[in-house]
Amino acid sequence: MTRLRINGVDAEVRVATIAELLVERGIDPRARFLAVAVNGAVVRRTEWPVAALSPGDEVEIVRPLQGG
Amino acid sequence: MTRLRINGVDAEVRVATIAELLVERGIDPRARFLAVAVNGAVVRRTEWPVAALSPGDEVEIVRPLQGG
Amino acid sequence: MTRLRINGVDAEVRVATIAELLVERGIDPRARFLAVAVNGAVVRRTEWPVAALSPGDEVEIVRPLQGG
Amino acid sequence: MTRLRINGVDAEVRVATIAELLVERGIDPRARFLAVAVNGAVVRRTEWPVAALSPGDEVEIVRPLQGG
Amino acid sequence: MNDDPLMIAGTAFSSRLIAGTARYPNQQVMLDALDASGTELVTMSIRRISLEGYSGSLVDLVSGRYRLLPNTSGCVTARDAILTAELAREALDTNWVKLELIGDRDLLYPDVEQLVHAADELVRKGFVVLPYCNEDPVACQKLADVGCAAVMPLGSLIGSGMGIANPAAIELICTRSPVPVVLDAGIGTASDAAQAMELGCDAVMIDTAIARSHDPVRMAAAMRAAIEAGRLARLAGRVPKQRFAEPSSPQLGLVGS
Amino acid sequence: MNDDPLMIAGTAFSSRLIAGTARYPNQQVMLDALDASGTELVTMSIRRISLEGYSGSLVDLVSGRYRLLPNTSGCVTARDAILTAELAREALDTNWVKLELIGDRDLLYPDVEQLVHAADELVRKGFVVLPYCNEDPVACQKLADVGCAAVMPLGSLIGSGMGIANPAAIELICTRSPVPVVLDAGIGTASDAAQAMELGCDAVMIDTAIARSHDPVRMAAAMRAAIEAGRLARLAGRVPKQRFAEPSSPQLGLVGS
Amino acid sequence: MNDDPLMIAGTAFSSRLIAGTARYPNQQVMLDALDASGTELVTMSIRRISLEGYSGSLVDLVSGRYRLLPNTSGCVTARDAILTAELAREALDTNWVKLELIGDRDLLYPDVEQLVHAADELVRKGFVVLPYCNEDPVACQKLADVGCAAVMPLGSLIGSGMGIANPAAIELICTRSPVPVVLDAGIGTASDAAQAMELGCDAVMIDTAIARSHDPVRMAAAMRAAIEAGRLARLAGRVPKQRFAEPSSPQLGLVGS
Amino acid sequence: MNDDPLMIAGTAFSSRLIAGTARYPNQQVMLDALDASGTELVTMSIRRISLEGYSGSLVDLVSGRYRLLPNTSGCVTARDAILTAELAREALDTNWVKLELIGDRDLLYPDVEQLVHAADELVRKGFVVLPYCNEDPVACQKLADVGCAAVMPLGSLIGSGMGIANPAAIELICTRSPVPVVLDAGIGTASDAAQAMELGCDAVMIDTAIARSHDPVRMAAAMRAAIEAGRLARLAGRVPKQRFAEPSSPQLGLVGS
Repeated sequence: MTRLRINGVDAEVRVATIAELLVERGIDPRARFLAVAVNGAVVRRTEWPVAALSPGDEVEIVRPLQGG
Repeated sequence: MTRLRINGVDAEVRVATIAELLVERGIDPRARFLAVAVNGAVVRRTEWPVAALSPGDEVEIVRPLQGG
Repeated sequence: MTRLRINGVDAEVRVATIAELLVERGIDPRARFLAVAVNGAVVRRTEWPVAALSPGDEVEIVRPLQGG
Repeated sequence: MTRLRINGVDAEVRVATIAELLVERGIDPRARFLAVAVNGAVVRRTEWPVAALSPGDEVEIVRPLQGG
Repeated sequence: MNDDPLMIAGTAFSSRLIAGTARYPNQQVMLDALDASGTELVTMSIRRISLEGYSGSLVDLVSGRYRLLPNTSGCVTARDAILTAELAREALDTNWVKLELIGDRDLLYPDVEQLVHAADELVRKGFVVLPYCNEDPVACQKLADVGCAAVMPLGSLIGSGMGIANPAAIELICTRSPVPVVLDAGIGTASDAAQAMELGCDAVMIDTAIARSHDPVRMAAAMRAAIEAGRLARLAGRVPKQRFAEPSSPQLGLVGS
Repeated sequence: MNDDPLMIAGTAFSSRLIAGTARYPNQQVMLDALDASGTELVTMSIRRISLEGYSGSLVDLVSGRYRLLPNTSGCVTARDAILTAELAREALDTNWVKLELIGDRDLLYPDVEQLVHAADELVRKGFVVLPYCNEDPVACQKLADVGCAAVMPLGSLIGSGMGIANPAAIELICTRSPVPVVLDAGIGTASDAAQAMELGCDAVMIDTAIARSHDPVRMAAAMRAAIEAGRLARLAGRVPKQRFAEPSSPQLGLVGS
Repeated sequence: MNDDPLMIAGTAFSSRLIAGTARYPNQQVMLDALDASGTELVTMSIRRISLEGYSGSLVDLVSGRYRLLPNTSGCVTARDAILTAELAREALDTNWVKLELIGDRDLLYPDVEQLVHAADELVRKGFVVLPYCNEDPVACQKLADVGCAAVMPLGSLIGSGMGIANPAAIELICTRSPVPVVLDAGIGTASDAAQAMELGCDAVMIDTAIARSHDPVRMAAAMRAAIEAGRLARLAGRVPKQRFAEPSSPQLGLVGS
Repeated sequence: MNDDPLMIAGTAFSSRLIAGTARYPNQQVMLDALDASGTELVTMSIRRISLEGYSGSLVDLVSGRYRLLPNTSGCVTARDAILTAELAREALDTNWVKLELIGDRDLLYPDVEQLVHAADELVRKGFVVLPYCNEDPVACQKLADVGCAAVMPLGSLIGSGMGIANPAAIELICTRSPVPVVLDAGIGTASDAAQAMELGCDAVMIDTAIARSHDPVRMAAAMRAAIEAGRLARLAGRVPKQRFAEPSSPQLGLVGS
């Protein structure tokens, strides 16, 4: 189990990579218009399958919404 | 009894002059700042004791109020 | 010779009708968009050949111009 | 002779202190409402008789004027 | 009397504020506000005798201290307005009248056409006529031509507090009027009154803006000061407006420059 | 001292007008105008010694009668502004400064970013800082946060006489500012000054509008009255604006109706 | 015909722009501008025969493509205005007339009193009368009462380009008028025309603002678009004005918050 | 592409309207309104994944038809704004960003100081930066100096519908800006948008005024026409404003005169 902070909320997850995290969260990693940052740095989509997550990582998972 | 229209209201009064009418209405004819018109013409204060009223006369009895 | 006031100017003319007056003034009576008034009254185009002019008549001969 | 920059202008003066400089410039050091800075730092009036000037010093000598 | 009096029909006034007497929370506040306003001319209405409250003794209180200007408020016909003016003259012993002739009961907007005729007749009857009109320079000229002692164009709708809705028209009237221009109706706050004077008005008429403010006595003092300020500014000749900046402090001798 | 003093950094002022001393036709007119304005706080600039004219003895004339507020006009860097403030403190023996930091020499518009940093440093050095800023509520908040004694947002460009270009922004700043708001720059005539006070400003700074008017002494009196009028109107609580009319005279008892 | 036609006296117009034909640099520019404006109704004046320039053939050029609206411009008496209208009817074979009755030759301001009488008489004579009037709701009501097909209140002085000097009065007239309201005079640029429509006007009359612009054809297109824009905005129902901010983007889910 | 394209960072746009995608009653109305508006560039926000409604598929619907301009709305620190911009670039595959950095959460007013620093850093990171700023010509110059592709000064508070609160400042910015000026925030109705273009703006950003109107699709068409009208009027060169009247019809040859 890894303790992460995901979108501002603490969570215990059993995943090793961003791709696995998305799946675990019920998000299709192939879905378009997604973006992920770990500890304030964007992780390119191509890195999701390999980018390892460490305990305490702060993860942001975002997508576009309507805006003004 | 004389039928008059006083300040827009019909009335039966037993008076012969404006002065009497004022008294009958409970108005002191010597009170300052009063004015009277009969049938659209002002009757000067000095005429009140003698100015005769005829049936059907339209009488206006006015005084100043606050105004803008 | 008849003394007329034409468009605000006195003139001596040797004409009997409005039609003749227009011709005398170098205006084709068949020209479109003309209108004539004598002494403040419009004379319909159909009357021009017969409408007699009398000494002292005030004649207005007008046509449209640009306007705002 | 000391080479100074006085109020933005280069000058060669034969003075050792601020007080002497003012006198040399025709300014009474006792005059009220004067202020002096050397190399960006204000020199209090009490220091003028002793504050030494070195070659290349940038001196500002100011006083109040009308202002908005 | 100050050195810049307002002249209306040959009468000089030190104060350029004409004050209404209506809509005050109570009579004492009205008296204190009139006092604080510095006014010398107050308006009153003429109404049929009834059993209404305090107003009965109103005249006694103000007639000694202020010149009275009865109005014909509420009249919608020349006939009623003229009769009201004549009754006012009899009741108050003054031939001055603020002539109001309303063409729309909701808007309380003047009926210019009837107004000119009624003004003409009242002038012939010897009245000093101050007509409440709109910001129409032609109407104002006609009112002056028939002999009105002043014109009283509205700033905005009576009691609206919207200020001067058409400053250009008011300024135009002021530059052309042969008689004094008194801004009437619409004043909401002190800067409105100052602006009226700066546009060239000779005086300002105020009722609601003082009487209905939270503190009428203080607002009366504000209006008095504002009218003095606007008049002084007009006489002093303001700086021109320019789209670019101009430094006020000297440009030369900057430290470190 | 009146019962409604302006408080800046613990100092009370009866007058809410801060007056400039520049651009007057001559020194006597300036002195008479300052007197007529009722001001208690006047601004001066700090400039390098030179052989310029009358200004030499200016301070002697005003320093006794008015508190002095030196400015840093013309400075375009924080460094020069801070040094100018320190020289002013030495020359005039006051730690008050009107901080001006210009970001555009044509527009004389403030550089808000540098202004906040310079204000912060001057406050740490013990100055009472009154910064000339723009009508930016966030900038005004930052200036208050670093310890400025007041904020001085512009009405419009310096010397333009365009009045208050953005009343809504000024009002917003006044409703939120933890320190006094002094409207600076752009005042053209008396009604502008009254409006500033009605919007909630605590004081008004005026130079060109008085000094460059046709009659500065009279305009100074106009501004004094206008600021008092606007302040009183603010305190009195104006009537609300409404789009429709409301009669001032009584509705009932109309003659002939 | 679009789905939102302007109806005047039972006649439908797709365009809500009434165009003048005067003051153009030359005739071709005028024709191109009228074309670009999309207008269907153009005004002309009636003048005594003379030897003036291009205007002789003007009617031939426009009469086929546009409905003509002769005016009585320059008339200062009801008598001259009525005769001019009758001559126009004879010359142009139309009973439509833009009734102008000037009370001040400098200001070209309407004489409301005479205007109502002349309009009344022309209506009785069978004319479709569109009177140029001022922003006086009582006068506009009277003009409608005597049977005018529309009212044409001024925005500001003819040819001034000052736009709509009194928007509140124009809006008031629009909310109350039983006949179409055509804003006449004073339009200076496109946003003025859009504003007129947003205030509730049914159409706008423009001459100088197009003819005297640097590029009349382009300005004509601008006015056409502006009037359409203003009309659409009026129909769409604008958002209310509010003094405080409201975010447009979602408030929740901010990154890093 | 029309003959007067808007150029931003080397990209040409036929439409000068930048449209928001928020606050619409529903998605279909939004799509129809975007279509009616003629926009080619629409803004979006970036938010954390959640289970919110329709917005999930929003991008699919608009990304094909419009260039996307992600914003950093809601960010109050440069750090969050920069990260949001980088996430937007990754999610939407665009290096364009509308940079918003709020200094006051109630007013949604920009923090100019942080804004310049964040813009500088984003430009260095290869972004095309369009910053939402205030009507401060010095701040706008700084933003251009650090390499912003345009500046987006506010007309008035976001979502307020108050229009352009300080037209003089906006015009000043337009005359001096080396990069396109896009009026952002405060537009309430069509004439506001036309005015923005007449003042010299290169484009207008609109969200609430369309989305929250009673009929967003029609209002979108209104805004499209208004922006075209204002642009054409600007290019056509309006007539000067003058305080006096000038006749449009010929002066000579009046009937009866």
